[in-house]
Amino acid sequence: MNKTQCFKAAGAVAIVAMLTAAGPALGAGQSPMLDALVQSGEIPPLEERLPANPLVLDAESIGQYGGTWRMGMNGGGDNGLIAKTVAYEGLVRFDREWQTVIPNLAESWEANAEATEYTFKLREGVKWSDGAPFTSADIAFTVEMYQDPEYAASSWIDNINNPATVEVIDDLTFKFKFNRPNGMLMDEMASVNGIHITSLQKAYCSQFHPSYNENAAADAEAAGFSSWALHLQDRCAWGWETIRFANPDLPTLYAWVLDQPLTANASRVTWKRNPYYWKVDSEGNQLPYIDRLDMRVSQGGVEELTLAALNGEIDFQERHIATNVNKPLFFDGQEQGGYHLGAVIPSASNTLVFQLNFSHDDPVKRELFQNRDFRIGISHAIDREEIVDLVFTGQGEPYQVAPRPQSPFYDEELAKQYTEFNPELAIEHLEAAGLTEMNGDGVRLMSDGQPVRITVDVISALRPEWIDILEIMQLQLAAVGVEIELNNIDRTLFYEKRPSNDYDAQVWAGDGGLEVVQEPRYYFPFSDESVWAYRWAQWFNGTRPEIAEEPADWAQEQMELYRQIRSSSDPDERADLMRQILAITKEQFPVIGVSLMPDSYSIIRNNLRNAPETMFNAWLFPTPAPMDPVTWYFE
Amino acid sequence: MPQIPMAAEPILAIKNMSITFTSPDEADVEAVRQVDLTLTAGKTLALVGESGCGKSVTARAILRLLDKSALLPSGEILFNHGQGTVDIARLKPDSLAMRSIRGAEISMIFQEPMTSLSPVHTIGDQIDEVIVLHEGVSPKKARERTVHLLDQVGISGARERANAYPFELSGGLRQRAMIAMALACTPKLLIADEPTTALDVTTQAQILDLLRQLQDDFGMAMLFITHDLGVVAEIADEVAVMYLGDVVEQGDVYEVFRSPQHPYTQALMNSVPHLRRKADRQRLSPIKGTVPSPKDRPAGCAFTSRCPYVFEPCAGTRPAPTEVGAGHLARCHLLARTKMEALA
Amino acid sequence: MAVLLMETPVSEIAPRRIARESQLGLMWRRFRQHRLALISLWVVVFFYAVAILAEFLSPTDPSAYNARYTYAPPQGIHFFDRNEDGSWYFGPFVYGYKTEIDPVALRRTFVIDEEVRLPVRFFAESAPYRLAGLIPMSTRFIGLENPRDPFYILGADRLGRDLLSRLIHGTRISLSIGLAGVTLSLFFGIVIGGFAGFYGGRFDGVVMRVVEFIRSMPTIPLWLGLAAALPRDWSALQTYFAITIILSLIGWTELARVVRGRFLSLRTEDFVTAAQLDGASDWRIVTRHMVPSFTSHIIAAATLAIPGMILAETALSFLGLGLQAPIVSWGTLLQDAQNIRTLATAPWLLMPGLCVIVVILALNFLGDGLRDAADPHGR
Amino acid sequence: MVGFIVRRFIAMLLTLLAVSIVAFAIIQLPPGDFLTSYIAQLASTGDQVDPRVIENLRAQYGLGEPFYVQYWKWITGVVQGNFGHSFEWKRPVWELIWGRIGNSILLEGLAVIVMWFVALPIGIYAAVRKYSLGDYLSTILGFIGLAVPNFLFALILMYLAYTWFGTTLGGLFSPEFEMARWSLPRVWDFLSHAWAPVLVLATAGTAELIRILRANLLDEMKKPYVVTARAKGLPEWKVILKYPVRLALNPLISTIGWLLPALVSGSVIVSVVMNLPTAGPMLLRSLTTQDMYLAGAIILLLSVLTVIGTLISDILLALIDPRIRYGAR
Repeated sequence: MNKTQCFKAAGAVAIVAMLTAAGPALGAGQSPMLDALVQSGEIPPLEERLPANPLVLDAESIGQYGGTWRMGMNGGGDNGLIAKTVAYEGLVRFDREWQTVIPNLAESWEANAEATEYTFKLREGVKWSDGAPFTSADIAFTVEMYQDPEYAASSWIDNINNPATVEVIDDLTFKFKFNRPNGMLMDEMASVNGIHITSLQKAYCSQFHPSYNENAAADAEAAGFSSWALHLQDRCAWGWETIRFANPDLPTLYAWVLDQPLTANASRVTWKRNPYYWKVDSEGNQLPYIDRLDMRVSQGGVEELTLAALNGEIDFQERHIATNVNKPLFFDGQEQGGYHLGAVIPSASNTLVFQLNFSHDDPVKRELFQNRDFRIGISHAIDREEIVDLVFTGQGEPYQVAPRPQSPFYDEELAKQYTEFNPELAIEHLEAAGLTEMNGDGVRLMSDGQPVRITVDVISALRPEWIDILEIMQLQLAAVGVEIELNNIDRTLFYEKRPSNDYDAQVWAGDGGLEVVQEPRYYFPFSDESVWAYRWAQWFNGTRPEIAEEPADWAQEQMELYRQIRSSSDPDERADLMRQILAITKEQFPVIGVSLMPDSYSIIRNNLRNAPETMFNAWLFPTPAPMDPVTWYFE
Repeated sequence: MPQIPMAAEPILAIKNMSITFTSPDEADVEAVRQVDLTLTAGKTLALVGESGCGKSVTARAILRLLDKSALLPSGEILFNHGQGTVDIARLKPDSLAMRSIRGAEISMIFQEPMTSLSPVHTIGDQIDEVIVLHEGVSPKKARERTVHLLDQVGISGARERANAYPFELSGGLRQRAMIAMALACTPKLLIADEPTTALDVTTQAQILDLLRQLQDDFGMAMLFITHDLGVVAEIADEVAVMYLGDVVEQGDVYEVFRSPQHPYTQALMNSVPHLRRKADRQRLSPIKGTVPSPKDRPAGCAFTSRCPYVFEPCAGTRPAPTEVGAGHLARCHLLARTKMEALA
Repeated sequence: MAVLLMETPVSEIAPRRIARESQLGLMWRRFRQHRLALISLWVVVFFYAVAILAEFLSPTDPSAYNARYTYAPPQGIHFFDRNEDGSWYFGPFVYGYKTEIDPVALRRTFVIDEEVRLPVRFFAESAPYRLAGLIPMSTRFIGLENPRDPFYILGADRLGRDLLSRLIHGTRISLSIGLAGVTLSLFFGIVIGGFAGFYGGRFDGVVMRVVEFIRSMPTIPLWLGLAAALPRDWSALQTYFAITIILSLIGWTELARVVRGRFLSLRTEDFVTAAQLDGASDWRIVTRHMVPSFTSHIIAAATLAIPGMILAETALSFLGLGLQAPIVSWGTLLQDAQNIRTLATAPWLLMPGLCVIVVILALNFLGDGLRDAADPHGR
Repeated sequence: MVGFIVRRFIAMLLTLLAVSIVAFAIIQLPPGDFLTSYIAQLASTGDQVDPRVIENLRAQYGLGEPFYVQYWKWITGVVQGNFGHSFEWKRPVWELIWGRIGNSILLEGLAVIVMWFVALPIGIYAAVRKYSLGDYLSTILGFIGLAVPNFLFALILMYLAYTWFGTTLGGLFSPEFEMARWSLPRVWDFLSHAWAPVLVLATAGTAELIRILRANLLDEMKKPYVVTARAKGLPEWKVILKYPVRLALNPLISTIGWLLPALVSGSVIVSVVMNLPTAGPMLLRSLTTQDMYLAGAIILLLSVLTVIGTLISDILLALIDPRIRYGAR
């Protein structure tokens, strides 16, 4: 045990001591909803339910118990909302500024210098929602399940390149071991993906696995499942998977437990407080303040949800309804609906990333798309001011795919290079790329005499503004002799076209504006989402060796730098390495951005306290959960 | 104007009745012009004429069953229901007074027994309904009456047949059922609108027999509408011949058949074949030309366009009825001229 | 009683006109008496004319956007105005806009600026285009003197595109999809229904079972399934034709029923028997004798089938499974408009809905009129 | 009568068999399968799926077998009441859909009842008072009902309810009644929510019904038996109701058969807009995620519903029309 840990443990003891000393005057209260349950003996008194050193959350103000937080889900598959509100309870978490990793269920941890071994110490006395203690055995069981191929889960735990193994030291101490350095583990664990590891209780879930229960197969059949694996997946789904929230019997560590589960038929999903929740406010009152959650499930259209929000039937939400288009509507409806608008800063850097396929099957197009001058030419041909004005009502600014101004990696040159609208310059670059000839329709000809015609795949269902932007770009690019054709397709096909290499270009939003290190898909060929260099990314990840292609030298250099990031456990060193990667990105200019993703807004009921007036919006940093909704309350 | 002789107290007297059809798009059409008819208890008046001559319209006017587009601009339909006389022409078609006459005092049977009976109700139901409606008896009692009536009109196995649907019966039986329905409330007047036209010859004879016999039993007056002179000869006491809305000749059936006075009646008689040896047969003399539309009817005599004797006044002036025998009237200028010549 | 001696000869009573008129001619005469149907005919003709002349009639290019006029309200078209000196101005014109951006609420506010009068020119010059993709032209029906001035008679959409122009181009797609679908249905309906009705018997039985079966399928799930199955990488044109075929897959059954019914009743008619006795081939009997005798019914039935096709197209687009942007159809325009924001702040974008209603109404009335005219004695 | 029903029933079974094949073919048509869309879904949130996991899932779900094998497995299961597993929800399909199908039947049933209640008097009025102001008005209203797209009507209704009354229409129950047992207050709560979708659903159908009823009635009123009835001395309303209306209803009853498919189709769209937990939105989602057993079961059951509807209307028709019952025509 090192010094920090000792200090932390001592601090916790001190708090507990203070609480016991101060008695009821200092709070140490619980929701009136639980009083009766304690009296009837259904649950033990508060002291026995809370851990020895509960996690203390400082909020703006001490709240009062009660109330229901109403929000809305879009369709039955919207597990994301739950992940972002209820289920963000990993071993560690991010602070509110998304800067550092702080304790959550684990009260301390340490890593070896090679970043291959991580030792965690769990908070003592934390209980599952059924009252059973949360121990290292649950962690070991979860790792075992994830690595069982019959259990269809997928996470960093069973990452085929670097799977985790676990060594249990005692009830509260365990060690993750990796074959290769895993310097970014803590960031991963603090992200939304960190909740996988705390999602299965051994006592409950082991009954469905034949290693622990020889009747598992028979039980599964009796329950109507064709295999124990399906039964296990149904009862004990992983992480934040949709069906996880369909089983109210599954013990969890969340602040609220399922009341009406998320079934295919649910028209609302409701939650009530977990009597064993292990966080308290600064006065020692058990959190959360809000007794219940009510998530209405819309059946595929968000219009009803929009009306509900306008009508004051939503307490806090930004997901689904806070669109650009709806802003005037919500702005005008504030008085009638009794809510106001909070600021939301997106994590994405860009509204649209134009990705040309560097590994195109046609050698002429491959060469052209890899030509930096061609991309610069296109970039200069886009009148970004006009797009910002038109599609985003002036919100945002011309921007490339680069870290957002709020990010420590912000680099003005990277963000702003080639964003100037300058058709002459564009033509100059296009001609430098060898596009000097034109056909009768004013379209430039490639080296094989074919006109430059780029088919752009887009999913308008996901973000309707993409079509708008592309329609404008279509006209702007036509003016410099480049023809793009819009191909509005469905999501499945969009993904299927990547491995089959059946695309000229695809567009997506610019992830990685804030989560620069975790999500560098546009800075170098990092993952399957690096559509511009899909086959290079396969080379980097080794997932589909049959289609992998050796990347250009500069990309290989970036990959090497990223490997170093992964093997470093020093945050400063990692940041420095990342800056080197970004410098190469700036030089190579692989993808074309349009404009900075404009700020969004949240809808906050006027009587809701402690809710953030400003927050980030990201998936890895699953807001609003890191803003501690357990400390919010109704006045 | 000569008075129609009254043999006995008439049940129904139609006086000077005209029927006009209106249409929003076209000019009004006078389908029936100033008709006078009288019906007496126990007697049968046959109304004869080609299709479209207005005979059915006249019959329906008596029960006020015509469409809203049909107006009765003039004339009276005086009905003697025992406690005095009521002018049916002045009644509202859907008034209680009119409805209490329909089916109870005056009833009607129709040409097509198949379509004139509801296909989805049993015969019994449809007959019961009249009895219950007019006599207020219980449905059970009504059914007893129905069975009796069916029996009376010669339907064997009446009790079972009462539960039959029209399509399960032959044409003759259906018509018998119609008759039973019409007679259910022992009406004073029975209007038979071509009741035998759709039937085969044997059945036709049976139905006529039945009607004659029932008239004897019930003593009602009967208005019998037909285009078949043979049927007229068999059943009628009096006859009225209609042509294009006009009653051109009317009177005792023997009188009219023996010496038809109107050229149309004469032509009609000539168009009926008589049984002769083949060598003696003469060619039938059909009436030349076709019946014009009521729209194209001249202001004068309706028969003008086809009359072999047409002369100056025919087209412009309507001939007045001329009495040519006892109760035998005809509307023809020829008759008026001979009369005038005789006077002159 | 006076006898009037008439000098004039007996007026000849006009014999009934027995002029031989073709069935279509007869139908037309009867049809003209249906006032509502006649008006509807003109409405339908108008819309189809708009569809054909789309490029010429639309004031601007349907995809021409203008950042300054997103969600600009309709200008309307005015004819009279008082000049500053008090004299009157005559002639079509529109007013300009005064705009402001509200950065907090994220919107532009528009005020119609009655100071600025922009006269509307007929046969205005424009960038060259090809009418219906064929005839090169460079004038449009209406336009402003300065093409850069805002011209939004029916308002603008979220990108500042002219709704009227989009509506006009959408008319072409939506109406032609209805027509194409019906043509296809008609082809199947006549061939299949015709043979079933002509030969009767077992073939007829099988066909009628198939028709009943298809009609018992709920259409939307069927369409959804088929539309979801369309290859997603098909071009707009391919999708367009595929949707047409999908729509007519169900449409043909109704027409087949009508055709079969007519055939069955015609088969026993004397003129067909006569032709058969004359030794005419089946094909000749069908094409020369039978089909012409019920063309009118087919026209009526086909007219009544178009509205269903148009509504189906809008419904599929609404569910995101039919035509998709950037194709402009009434369905995709309505898909753009089907949100609360539009209802609340830009209701003019519901105009395509009005067009759908008007055309469906007109087609229904027209079809009813045609049916009555084709078969005056009921069905 | 029994023979008639048996004959119809056998025909229905054959139709159902055909429907099942078509339903299965439809859900097999789109390229790829549930797993490809599932992987796409995961990939977009930044997850990579281990290929071994995919292989396992494919085997667990029985994907990748030939069409006829999959169909045979499916249909034999369906006959035994096992509709297969939903990939997305990892639950037996039947468990997922019965509530939804129930809601669909409830809503559509209500819509049918409303349609008849509204269409009957209006249709009769329009026929009896032919060419009157009321006739024209009902005809025009009816046609408009026919012409307004369902989703537009639903959306406008919801918006007007919000702006005028400050209420949100949508859903079928208030939160407190969501999971409650059926009781009088729950029925009331249901009705207070259901009126709007029922109104939207019934509009188009009512228009159609009025048109058919009016036309049929006009035809029937020309028939001689109506004159017979009048000649009996019956009051006019009784004449109309007992005779021509009764006969005009016959063809109308046979329309239930095709009314249902139209209603089912309409309810899909209305449910999406008005947020109703019926089978429609679930079908839409299962089609897009290629959750094929779920989609197949819904298509099959909705088709069964319409086929049964046809059967019911055939039987009803035979009951009220003796000509059909006794095989005469």
